[in-house]
Amino acid sequence: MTTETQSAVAGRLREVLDCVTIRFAGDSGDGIQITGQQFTTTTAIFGNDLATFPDFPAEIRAPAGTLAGVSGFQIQFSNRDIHTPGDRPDVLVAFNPAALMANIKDVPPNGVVIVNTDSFGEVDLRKAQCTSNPLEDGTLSAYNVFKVPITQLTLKALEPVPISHKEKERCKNFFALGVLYWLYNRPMEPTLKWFQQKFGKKDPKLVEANTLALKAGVGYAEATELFRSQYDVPPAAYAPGRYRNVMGNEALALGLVAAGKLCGLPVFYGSYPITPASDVLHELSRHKNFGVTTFQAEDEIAAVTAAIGASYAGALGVTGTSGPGVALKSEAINLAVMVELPLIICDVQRGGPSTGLPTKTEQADLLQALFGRNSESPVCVLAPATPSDCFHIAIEAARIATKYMCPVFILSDGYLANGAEPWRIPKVADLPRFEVKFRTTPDCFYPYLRDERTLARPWATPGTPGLEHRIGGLEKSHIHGNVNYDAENHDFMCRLRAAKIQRIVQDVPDLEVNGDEDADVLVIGWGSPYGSIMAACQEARRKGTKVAQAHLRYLNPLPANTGKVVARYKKVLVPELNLGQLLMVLRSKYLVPARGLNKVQGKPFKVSELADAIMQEAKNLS
Amino acid sequence: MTTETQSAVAGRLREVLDCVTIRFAGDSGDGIQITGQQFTTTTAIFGNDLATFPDFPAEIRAPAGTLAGVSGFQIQFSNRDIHTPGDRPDVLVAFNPAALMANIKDVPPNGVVIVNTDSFGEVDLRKAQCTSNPLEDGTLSAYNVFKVPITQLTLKALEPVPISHKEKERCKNFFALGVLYWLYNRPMEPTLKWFQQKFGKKDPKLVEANTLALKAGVGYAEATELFRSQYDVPPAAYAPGRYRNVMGNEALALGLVAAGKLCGLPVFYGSYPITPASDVLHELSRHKNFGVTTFQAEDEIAAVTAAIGASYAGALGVTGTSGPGVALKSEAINLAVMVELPLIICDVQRGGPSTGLPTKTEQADLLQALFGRNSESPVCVLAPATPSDCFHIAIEAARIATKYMCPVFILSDGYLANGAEPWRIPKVADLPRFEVKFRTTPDCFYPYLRDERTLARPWATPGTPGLEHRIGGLEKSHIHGNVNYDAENHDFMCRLRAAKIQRIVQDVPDLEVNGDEDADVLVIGWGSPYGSIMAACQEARRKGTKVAQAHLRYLNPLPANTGKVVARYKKVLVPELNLGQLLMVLRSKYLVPARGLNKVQGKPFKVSELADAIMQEAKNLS
Amino acid sequence: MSPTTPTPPAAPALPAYTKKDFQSDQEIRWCPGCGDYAILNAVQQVMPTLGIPREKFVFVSGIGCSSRFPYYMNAYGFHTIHGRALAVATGIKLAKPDLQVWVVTGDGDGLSIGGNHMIHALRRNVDLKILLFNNRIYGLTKGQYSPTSELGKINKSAPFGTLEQPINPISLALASEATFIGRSVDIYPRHLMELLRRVSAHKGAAFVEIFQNCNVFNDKAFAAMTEKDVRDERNIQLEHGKPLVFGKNRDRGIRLNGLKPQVVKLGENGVTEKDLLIHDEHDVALAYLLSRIGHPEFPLPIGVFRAEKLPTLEERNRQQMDQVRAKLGEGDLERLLNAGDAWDVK
Amino acid sequence: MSPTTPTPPAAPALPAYTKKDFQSDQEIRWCPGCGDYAILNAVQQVMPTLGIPREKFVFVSGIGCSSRFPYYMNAYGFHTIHGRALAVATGIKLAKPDLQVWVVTGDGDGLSIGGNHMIHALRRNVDLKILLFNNRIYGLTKGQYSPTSELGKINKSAPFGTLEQPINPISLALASEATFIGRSVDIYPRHLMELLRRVSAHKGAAFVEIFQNCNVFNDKAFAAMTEKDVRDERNIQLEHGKPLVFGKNRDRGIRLNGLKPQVVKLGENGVTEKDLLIHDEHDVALAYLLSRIGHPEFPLPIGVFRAEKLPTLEERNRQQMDQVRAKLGEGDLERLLNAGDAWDVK
Ligand SMILES: Cc1ncc(C[n+]2csc(CCOP(=O)(O)OP(=O)(O)O)c2C)c(N)n1
Ligand SMILES: Cc1ncc(C[n+]2csc(CCOP(=O)(O)OP(=O)(O)O)c2C)c(N)n1
Ligand code: SF4
Ligand code: SF4
Ligand SMILES: [Mg+2]
Ligand SMILES: [Mg+2]
Repeated sequence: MTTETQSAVAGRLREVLDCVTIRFAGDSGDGIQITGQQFTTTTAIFGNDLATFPDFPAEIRAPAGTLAGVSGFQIQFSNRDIHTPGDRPDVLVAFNPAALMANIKDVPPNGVVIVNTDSFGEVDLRKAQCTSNPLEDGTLSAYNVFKVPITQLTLKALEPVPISHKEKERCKNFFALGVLYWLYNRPMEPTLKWFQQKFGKKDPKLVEANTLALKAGVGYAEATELFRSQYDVPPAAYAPGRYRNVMGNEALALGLVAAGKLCGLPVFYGSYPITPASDVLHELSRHKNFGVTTFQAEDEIAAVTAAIGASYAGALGVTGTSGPGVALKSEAINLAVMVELPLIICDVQRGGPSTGLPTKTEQADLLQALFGRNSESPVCVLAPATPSDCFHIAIEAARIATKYMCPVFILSDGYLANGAEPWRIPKVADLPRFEVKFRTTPDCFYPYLRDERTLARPWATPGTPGLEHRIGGLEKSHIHGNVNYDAENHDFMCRLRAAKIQRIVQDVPDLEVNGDEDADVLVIGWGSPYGSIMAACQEARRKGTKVAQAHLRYLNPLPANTGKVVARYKKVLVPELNLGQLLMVLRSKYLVPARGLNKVQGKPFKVSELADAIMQEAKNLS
Repeated sequence: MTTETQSAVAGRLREVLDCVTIRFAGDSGDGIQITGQQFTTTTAIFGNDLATFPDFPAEIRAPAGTLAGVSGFQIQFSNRDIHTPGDRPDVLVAFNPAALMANIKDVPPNGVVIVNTDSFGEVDLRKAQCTSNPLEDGTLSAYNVFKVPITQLTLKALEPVPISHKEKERCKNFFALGVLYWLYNRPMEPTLKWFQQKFGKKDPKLVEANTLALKAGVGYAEATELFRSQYDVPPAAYAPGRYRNVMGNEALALGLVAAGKLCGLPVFYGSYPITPASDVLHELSRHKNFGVTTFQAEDEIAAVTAAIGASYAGALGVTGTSGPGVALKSEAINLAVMVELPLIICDVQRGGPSTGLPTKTEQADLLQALFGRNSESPVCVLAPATPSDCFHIAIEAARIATKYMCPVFILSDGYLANGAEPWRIPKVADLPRFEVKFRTTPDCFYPYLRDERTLARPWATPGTPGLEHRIGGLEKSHIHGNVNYDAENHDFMCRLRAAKIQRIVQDVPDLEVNGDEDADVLVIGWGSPYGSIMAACQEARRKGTKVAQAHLRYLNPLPANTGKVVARYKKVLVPELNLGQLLMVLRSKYLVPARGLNKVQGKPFKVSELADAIMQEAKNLS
Repeated sequence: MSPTTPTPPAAPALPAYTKKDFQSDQEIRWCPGCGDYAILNAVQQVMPTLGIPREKFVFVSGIGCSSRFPYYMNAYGFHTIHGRALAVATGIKLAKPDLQVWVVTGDGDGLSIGGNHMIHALRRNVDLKILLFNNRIYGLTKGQYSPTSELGKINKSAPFGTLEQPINPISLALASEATFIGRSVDIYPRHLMELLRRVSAHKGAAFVEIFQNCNVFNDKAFAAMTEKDVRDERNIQLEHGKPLVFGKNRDRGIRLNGLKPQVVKLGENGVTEKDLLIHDEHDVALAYLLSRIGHPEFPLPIGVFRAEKLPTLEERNRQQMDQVRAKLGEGDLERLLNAGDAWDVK
Repeated sequence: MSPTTPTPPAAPALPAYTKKDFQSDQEIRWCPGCGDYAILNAVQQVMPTLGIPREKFVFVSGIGCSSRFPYYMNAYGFHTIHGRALAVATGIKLAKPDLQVWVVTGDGDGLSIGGNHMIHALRRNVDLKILLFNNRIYGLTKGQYSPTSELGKINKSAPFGTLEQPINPISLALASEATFIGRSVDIYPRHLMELLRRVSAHKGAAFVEIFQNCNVFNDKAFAAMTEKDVRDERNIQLEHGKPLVFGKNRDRGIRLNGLKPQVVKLGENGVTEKDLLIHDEHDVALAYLLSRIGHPEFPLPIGVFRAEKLPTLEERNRQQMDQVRAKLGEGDLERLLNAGDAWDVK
C-alpha cells in the first residue's frame, strides 16, 4: 500500500492509496451483503478495479448475534489491475461482537476497526460467547479502533421518518456505508439511485429513511473528530468501453442466454436448486422472453435427463448443480456420452465431501468430472478463471457441445459464483457466432456416421421426416448406431468416443505462459485461484523471484502444448483448492515431478501464502 | 497340448492330454449353461483343475436361432494348475447354425467341431443369416467336423418316456453332454445324481428322460465310428482338502455370510437388481437362517442408504450393484465417508459406459471407485483376482470396514461373477476371526475421537444409553463431531479422512513379485485378468522371455512397497480391461513410464495376446 | 421455447400409413410368447390411424424387457436409462411440444426406480402417453419381485416370499393428479387399441396400466382375471355415463353402499340398473373407489378411470413465455448484457 | 437379524424425563419466528411422556431447514442427505426393530427428491414416524417453489409464477398404502402433541403432514385457514366414530351427496347430525375424500385420516427369519461352505 500524504482538506489529512481492502461483517440480518454490494457498485462506477468475496453462513438466519450467524463481505479495490479480494482487510466494519470476534484475527496490526458500540451489551456479548467485552479487555489494543454508536446515530437521524423502530434500526448498515463513503471519498449517487429503484415504488418512506441514514453517516464522519484522514484510491486505468459489475453465477446465466442467441437454439435449463448454483436457475428463469425454458425438476437426475431430452429434441440442453448433484447425475451424464448429444453440465463446486460446507468454495470436483462415471466415459471439461470468465466459458461450452456432440462440464465454484468483478461488456456483434447444423435430409443418413474432422455424429431431431431412428444407452454399432454387442465394435467405439473428445484440442488455444521466460519454477493452475495465483506470481517477482505462470481453462482435453510447457521447467507447482487433482492428471500424463500447493479450507488462497510458497520453492532449487 | 498315443481300448485310440478347452454354444433356450455347469462339476470332481467362462446374450431369450440369442459356455480343464478358461476352444459343440457361425472363428485349424445336424434346416439357416449351409459350403473345411443328428437321436432314445415331444427335445443337451463324457472319459454319476436332486421330487419322468439322453449320448459315442479317439486328461495334483466349484458371485455372497459370522454381526444387504450383480442378492436371500437381511430397495440410492442406516444401527451394512448403480450411489457413499461408518460396496463391473454391454465383463470402474464422488472422498478399494478370491476379499472388506470405520469397495466383474473354479473349502476355524467393538460406556465419549492406531472413530449405535449423539453429512468438528464450518477444521478433517484410509496400509501385505528376479519387464495388474496374466507370463517364460509379475488386490491404499517394486524394472506393463486406469494411478503416484495393455471388448484377455505383447515389449528393450 | 425451434416444416399431405410403416428393421428380442408382442402389435396397428405424421412420434423408454419397445417402432425412439424415461420425455416435450411422445415403461422401471418421476410427470400434466407394462416382475433381470408383485410371492430375490404390500398403480396415478388414467390387458387387442386411440387424443399426462404376461418369470399372473373363459365375469368395462354392469349376460353390476362398492345381481332383490353406479370420468372419488376393487371379490375394472382436460405443462410454459414477451418484449441480448449499473470508460 | 444384534440391555427403570432431557446442547439455527420452533417444542414435550428410554429414540432427517431437527433433540440423530432419510431409516429399523425411529423431512426433501422413498417406505409399512414439515417452499435454499407450492405462486425460481399442479401429500400417502395418516399445524401445539402421541403408539408407517410457516420465504402460507380467529370455522377435527361437525358453535357438518361431500348447516333444511358423515379411520375411501377437501370451499380436515394395524416390514422380516430357522436350522457356516457338490482330495 503506497501512501502519500497530501495537504489536508477541511483540517484533515488526505492520503492517496493504491489499494484498499475492506471487510463488512455482521449478523445475517444486518444487510451485510447489500452494504457490500453497494460499496462495490459505487466503487466500480467510480472506476477502481475491484474484486469481492461474500461469505455467508450455511443457515438461512442463524440466531441473531451468534458466531454461526456472522455474514461477511470483503472488497479489494485499487487504482491498478487487481486479481483478488485481498488477503487481509485494512478496514473491518463489525456490527456486533460475534462479527468482531470472528474476523479480528484477519486484520493486520494497526488495521482499522470500526465497531457499532450499540451492539456490545451484555446479551450481545453472551451470544458471541465473549466472557469479557473485547472493546475494553485489550483484545483490540493492536488496532486502530473507531467506536461508533451506529444504531443510536441512525435512530436519531431517522427521527422525522414515520416508520417503526425496527425498520429504522435496519437502516444502520447505510449509516456505516456513509462513514466509509466519506473515508474513501466515494460518491453517494449510485446508492441513492438504487434506493429509488428498490423502494421507490413500494415504499417511498424507506427511500427517505435509507437516504437519511446514508447521509447521516457521511455527515457524522465529516463532523466527528474520530477520523483524522480521508483516503483517495484513484481510478484504475481501464481499457475504454462500457463496464458493469458481474458475479460468476450471473455471468454464467448470461453466457448461456447469449450462447442460445449466438447459435440460434432455444436454451433449456434443467436444474434442482442447490447452493451455490441456485442463482443460475433464478437468473435464467427471468429470461423467458429469450425463449429460455427453465425446468425445476423433482431431483438432479430428472434435471439432467430432461436436459438430455431437450437436447435430443434440438434445444441447447443445460443442467446446473453443485458437487453432490453431479454425483447424482453421473449415471445420466453417461447416457449423454453414449448417445452423443450436446449437454452442458454446470458444476458450481462447494466444500465437500457429502453435504460438507454448502456455502463455502472448493475446487475438488475435477476428478469427479473427469472420471466419476462407470466405465470409460470421456467428456470435455472447462473451467472459468474469474467471475466474468463464466460468461465466455458458457459460450465456449455451448460451441464445443454442439460442434462435437458431447457433454461439456463447466467447473465454476462458490468463490466465482458469488464474487464480483468489473466486466467490460462485450458487444454482441463481437461475440463468436457459431452455427449449429441439424441433419435434415434422409439420403445416406446414419445416426452414427461421423464428421471426419470432429468425429461428431449428426444431430437429427424428432420431427424431421425420413430420419426416424433409435438411440439409447446400450453400445452402438459404428455408423449405423444399432444396438451392438460385438467385442471389436465395443473396443472401437470406446476408443472412438475418447478420440472424439481428444479432437476438441483442435479448438483449444495453446497454453500461454506469463512471466519470466527463464524461470525455473512454473506455477500452473485452473479455475478460481487464477486471481490469487496471478497476484502471488507478481508479488514473488516483485520480491526478486523468477517465476512463470500458466492457467488452464480447458481441463479435458488439455491444450496440445501442455506437456511441452510443464516439461520446460525445473519445478512445477500446482496450487489447487483440493488435495491434488490437476496435479494427479499432470503427473500421470506427462510424468513430471510436479508438486501441489493444496488447501481445503472453504476459502480462496491468500496471495501471501501462495507467494511465500512459490518463493520458498524457488529457493529450494538453488 | 502334449499328446501321447496309447494302446487302443475297444479298438479306439486313447490319448492323454494335459489340457483341453471345450465350448458349448447354442440358443439361450438350449440349456447351454446347465450343460456347461454339469461338465464343470463332473470335471472338478474328477480332479482336474479348471476355469470356466459363461457368455450369455443380453436378452432374456432372444428369438430362437438368431445370432443375438447365442449363449456360450467355455471350460478349460487340465492336469496342472491353470488360470483361464482357455483362449480358443479345442472343441466346439454347436447346437445350431447361429451358434456355429458366432463361434467358429475362435476354433483353431483342425479343431473339433460337433454339430447338431437336425437344426440346420432352411429356417434355421435363415435365422442365423446364413445364405448357404455351412456344413456343406466349405466353411468348415479346416476343421475336424462331427455331424451328429442330436435331436433325432435324443427323441429316439426317449421314445419310452411318456412326456411331450417338446420336453423330449429339451433333453438333447444331455445327449451332447454324454458324447463329451465319453470322449473325455468323465464319470456320469455326478450328473445322474444332479438329475435326482433337480427333478426327483417334482417330476421323476424328467429324471428318467434326462438319464436316458445322457446315457444315449455316451452309448452313441461309444458305438459310432465317427470318433476314433478317446482322451484322458488325468487329475491335477491338488493340495489335500475338500473342494467344490465356486463362481465369483456365489463366493462373494458366502464371504459376506462368513464375515458376519466371523465378527458376530448380522449382515444387511441392500441392493437393487442389476446384471451381473443380482446373483449376490439371490444367494444372500437364501440365508435368512444366518441372520442375513436382504432388502431389495426401490432403487440403488435406497439400497445404499438403507445399508448405511443398518450399519449405523450396528449391522454389517453391505450394498451391491454394477457400474451404473455405483454412479447412482456415489452421493450416498460420500455420506458414509463423512459419517465414517463401515460400508461395503460390491461393484460387479460390466461393459459400459451407460447401459453399455450389460452381460459382458470389463474392469473400468476403478477410477469411479477412487474418484467418483464430489470433493475429496477417500475410500478403500479391493479387488478379487479369481472367483474364489471373492470369498476372501469379502471377509477382508468387512474386517477393514469395521476396523477403520470406512467404506470399502469390492471391484469384482462379470467374468469373476459367473466364472467358476475349484475351490479348496476353508475350515471355518482357519478363517480370520475379527472383533468388532461397539462403544458402550459414556465416559469420555466423543463421536469423533479417534483410535490412535487406526484413526477410526467409535461405533456407538442407537439403543446404547448415554451415548446419544448426532451425525450427518455436514463437516464435523474434530473429536466432538458437531457441525463445524471452520476453515482450519475442514482442512484438517479432509486430510484426516485421507490419512485414515492411508493407515489401512498397516493391514495390507506387501506386494509380491513372482517370476524372474532379474527380469527387465514387470507385468502388474489387478482384478480378474489375474489368470490370463499369470498364464501369459508363464508362456512368455516358457518361450525364453524373462518377466516378473505382480498383482494388486488392494487398490487403495496400495501396498507400501508398490513404489519400490515398480521402480525396480526397466519396463512396467499394466494389462487392464479398460483404457488405462490403474496405469494412470501408478504413473501419477510413482512417476514411472508404465505402459498399458488395454482392451475393452467385453471379454477377458487371451493368454496368447498378452504373452505376445509381453514378449514384444521385452524385445523392444534390447 | 423461442420461435426458432428448429422443427422442419411437416410434409404437406399425410401419407396413407399401414402397420408396416411403423415396424422397424430391428429383430424383436422378446421371449416367444411374451405379452409384449401383443402390445407392440396393437400400437403398430393404431399408429397409422391417428392422422399424425410418423416423424412426430417419439417413443421413449427406460430399461427392462418392455423398455426395448422403441427399437421395434419405426419412429423416433430413445431407449434411455433405468427409471428416467419420463424425465427425458418431459424435456423432449418442453423443447418441442408438437411431438407426440409415448413413454413405454415397466412396473420396475416406472414404479420402482422411476416412481418419483412418475408422480411428478403426472402432476405436472406433461402431455405424455405413458404405457406401463405391468407384469408384476422384473423380466430383464430374470425374475426378481417388483413393486406390483403380490405379498408373499416367491421369486428369485424372495425365495421365501416377498414381505411387501404392492403398490396400486391406478391409485397412485390418481393421487398424482394424472388427467387420464386407463387400464387394459395385453391379450385384449381391441380393447387396448381403443384405449390407445383415446390416449392419443388426450392432451395431458395419460397413464395406462397394461397387464402383460411374462411367460418366463411370472406366467399366468393375470390369467385368473383375463383368460377367455372367465374374462366376461371377472372384468368390468368402464364406460363414461353408463352404469357399471358386467357379466356375460350383463346381469350384474356395482352399486354403492355408503362408500363401499358392492356387487349386485340385476333383478335380484329388486335391483335395477338405476341403482348402479354410473361411471363418470370426471369424478376422482369414483376413480379412487374403482382403483381399489378387483379380483376375486369384484370384477376387475378396465377402460378409462379418469379423463379430464387441463392445461399441460408445456402449454403453460409457452403461454408464460408469450406473456413475458408481451410484457418485456422479445429478449434483446445487447440490452440484457448492458442492464444494471453500467458505466463507461473513455 | 440374528440374536447377536448388539443392543446393550436397556436401563432397568425408566428415568423420570422432562422436556429438558430431550434438548441437545446445540444452538438452534432457524430464523426467528420459524414454525419449526413450535414443532420442536411439541416433540420435546411429548417425548418424556411416551414411556420409552431416551436411547431408543432415533431422529433421522434429510436436508432442509426442517431436516436440522435431529441436532436439537437429545437423542440419537442422523442428518443424512437430501431426500434419503426414509431409506436410511428403513435400514435402521430393519437392523434394530426395537428402536423408535422418527423421520423429519420437508416438502422438498420428502416429496420432491425423496418422493420415491416416501411411497415405498409407506407401502412397505416400515414402522417409521414420519413428520413432513410442509411449508410449501424450499426454505434452506432460499425460496424456490416446492411440489406443494400453489399453481401460479411467484418465487425465486418462478418469477412469473409456477406452472405446476401441486401434489396432495395426504392423497399420496393414502395411495402409498400408509397405515397411519394425519395432519396438524405448527401453531396448534395441543393438537399436534396429541397426534404425536398417537403416532408413537402406532406400529407401522405413520405419515403426518404438519403445516409449518416459513416466515422468511413463504410467510402466512396457511394463515387463511389457521389463524386464531378463523381456525374454528375453517378447520374440521377428524374423530374416529364421530360425525364430521365443525364451527365454533359446532353447527356445521359434512355430509355425502353420492360421492360428493357437502357442507351443511345443522338444523337447516332439517339436517341433523345423523345425516353427517361419520369419521372412520379404517375407511380408505373416506380418507381419500377427506384428503381432497379444504379451504376455501370446505373446512380443512386435521387429525387422523387413517389408522390401520397391519404387520410391519421388520415384523415380517423377523417372522420369515424365524420360519426359515425353524425349517433349516440356525445357519451353520461350515455346512454352508461345504454344501453342493464337494469332493475330497487326499
Ligand atoms: C441403474 C440401473 N439399475 C438397475 C438396472 C437393472 N435393471 C434393468 S431392467 C430392470 C427391471 C426391469 O423390470 P420392469 O421395469 O418391470 O421391466 P420388464 O423387464 O419386467 O419389462 C432392472 C432392475 C439397470 N439397467 N440400471
Ligand atoms: C443432492 C442435493 N440436492 C440439493 C440440495 C439443496 N437443498 C437442500 S435443502 C433443499 C430443499 C429444502 O426444502 P424442504 O425439504 O421443503 O425443507 P425446508 O428447508 O423448506 O424445511 C434443497 C433443494 C442438497 N442439499 N442436496
Ligand atoms: S422375460 Fe418375461 S417380460 Fe421379458 S421378454 Fe421374456 S417373457 Fe417377456
Ligand atoms: S427459511 Fe423459513 S423454514 Fe427455514 S428456518 Fe427460516 S423461516 Fe424456517
Ligand atoms: Mg416388469
Ligand atoms: Mg419446505
